[in-house]
Amino acid sequence: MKLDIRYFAWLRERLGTGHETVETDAGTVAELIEELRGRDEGYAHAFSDTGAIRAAVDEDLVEFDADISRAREVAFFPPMTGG
Amino acid sequence: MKLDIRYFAWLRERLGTGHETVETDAGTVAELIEELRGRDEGYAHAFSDTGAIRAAVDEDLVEFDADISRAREVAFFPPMTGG
Amino acid sequence: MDPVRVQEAPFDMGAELNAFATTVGGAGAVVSFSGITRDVASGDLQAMEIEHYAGMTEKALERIRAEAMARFGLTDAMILHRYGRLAPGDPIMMVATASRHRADAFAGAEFLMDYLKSRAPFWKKEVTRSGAEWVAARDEDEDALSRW
Amino acid sequence: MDPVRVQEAPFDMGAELNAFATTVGGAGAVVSFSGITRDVASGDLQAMEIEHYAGMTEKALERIRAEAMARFGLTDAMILHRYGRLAPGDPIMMVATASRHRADAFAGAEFLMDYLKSRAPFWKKEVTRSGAEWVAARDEDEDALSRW
Repeated sequence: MKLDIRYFAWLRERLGTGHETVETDAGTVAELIEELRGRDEGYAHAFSDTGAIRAAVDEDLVEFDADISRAREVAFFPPMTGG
Repeated sequence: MKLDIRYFAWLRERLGTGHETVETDAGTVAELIEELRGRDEGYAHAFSDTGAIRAAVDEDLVEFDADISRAREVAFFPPMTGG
Repeated sequence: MDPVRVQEAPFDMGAELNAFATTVGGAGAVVSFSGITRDVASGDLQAMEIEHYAGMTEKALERIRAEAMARFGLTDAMILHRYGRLAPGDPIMMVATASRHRADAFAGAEFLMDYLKSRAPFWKKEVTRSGAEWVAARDEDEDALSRW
Repeated sequence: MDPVRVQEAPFDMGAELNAFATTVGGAGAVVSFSGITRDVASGDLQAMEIEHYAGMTEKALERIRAEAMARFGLTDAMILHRYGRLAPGDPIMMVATASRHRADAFAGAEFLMDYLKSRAPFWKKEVTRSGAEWVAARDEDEDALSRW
């Protein structure tokens, strides 16, 4: 399936992009992360410490075991620092 | 000794005055209250429930056992309701 | 601007907040509390009359402010309280606090309010169509002090 | 006025407080929190850049606001947050709450802040003479959620 992925803050900077569309069969956020890590060293490095990464599926904050089989958009970003 | 006494809120209204100067030898706030109570029925009534009355000596909130032998001014009033 | 003011005149809480916030230097957090004259249960409040003990009032508020500043490491704090006759909807009083992190500014403002409520010599009287009545002190307000 | 706003434009916290306070009806208590861009330890902050996840941001803030309203019985609540490039001293964001009694307005504002800090998709980057650095999340901010 086609999936929009968005990156924010240092994750966006490290990957050099804030948005990409991928073709994937990943069923969960965790599986998607595994897939991305396998792409190249840049992705492997950016996703090396998943404790420092949060995810949202279709604009809702989720845990990594969240189902993405019907998702349109997944976003990855560091812990938030608003306020 | 000469002592200024001030009354506020319903205590002022009940006694019909906000300020008076008395001649007294009371050593503490409690003794002064006893003296005032003995004056007449109006005072006895106004000071009947001392749980509903607070006192200040020279503009500092005090307990009823506070010494007033060197005080210039004693004030009586109900619990405060500012804010 | 005097950080403790007791006045009969109305005040503009927004202007006060802005004036306070410009003086707080390195603080990242500013908390304000405003008390507004509101309708009582009966819903026919015509006015609120506030009596105070001139002389003692500012002394008490300055002491409460100094205690809050020291206790919570505030970079600044202000207290403003009106007396006299207020209309429903009128701001009665305001406190504001500033600190580096938000927890101190929040705690400082709550501390100021708790002490001001039960330790500053103000008394409120509600004027309604059926007469005037002194506002009774709330047990919760006295109890609130025990947490500090 | 929309009770949740995410904007690049500066705002006037005093004007916001006044606008909020006029709409709160029977509430007697209004609490505000304002966050201000401040110098970091190094003291040479030139700008703060705030990135956010457009689309998710307002949704997240609306949910946090609704939760605070219900939980603390607030009569009203507002959240305003800027993004983009801010100068030191600029207001970053503001929340305000209104309730009949002060404890709810204080608790509601603290709740809004705690959730906004750790659950709303904003990221701050500090620009100093020596470069630019993303602000690290504070453990205290995550921990603060556990009290609710």
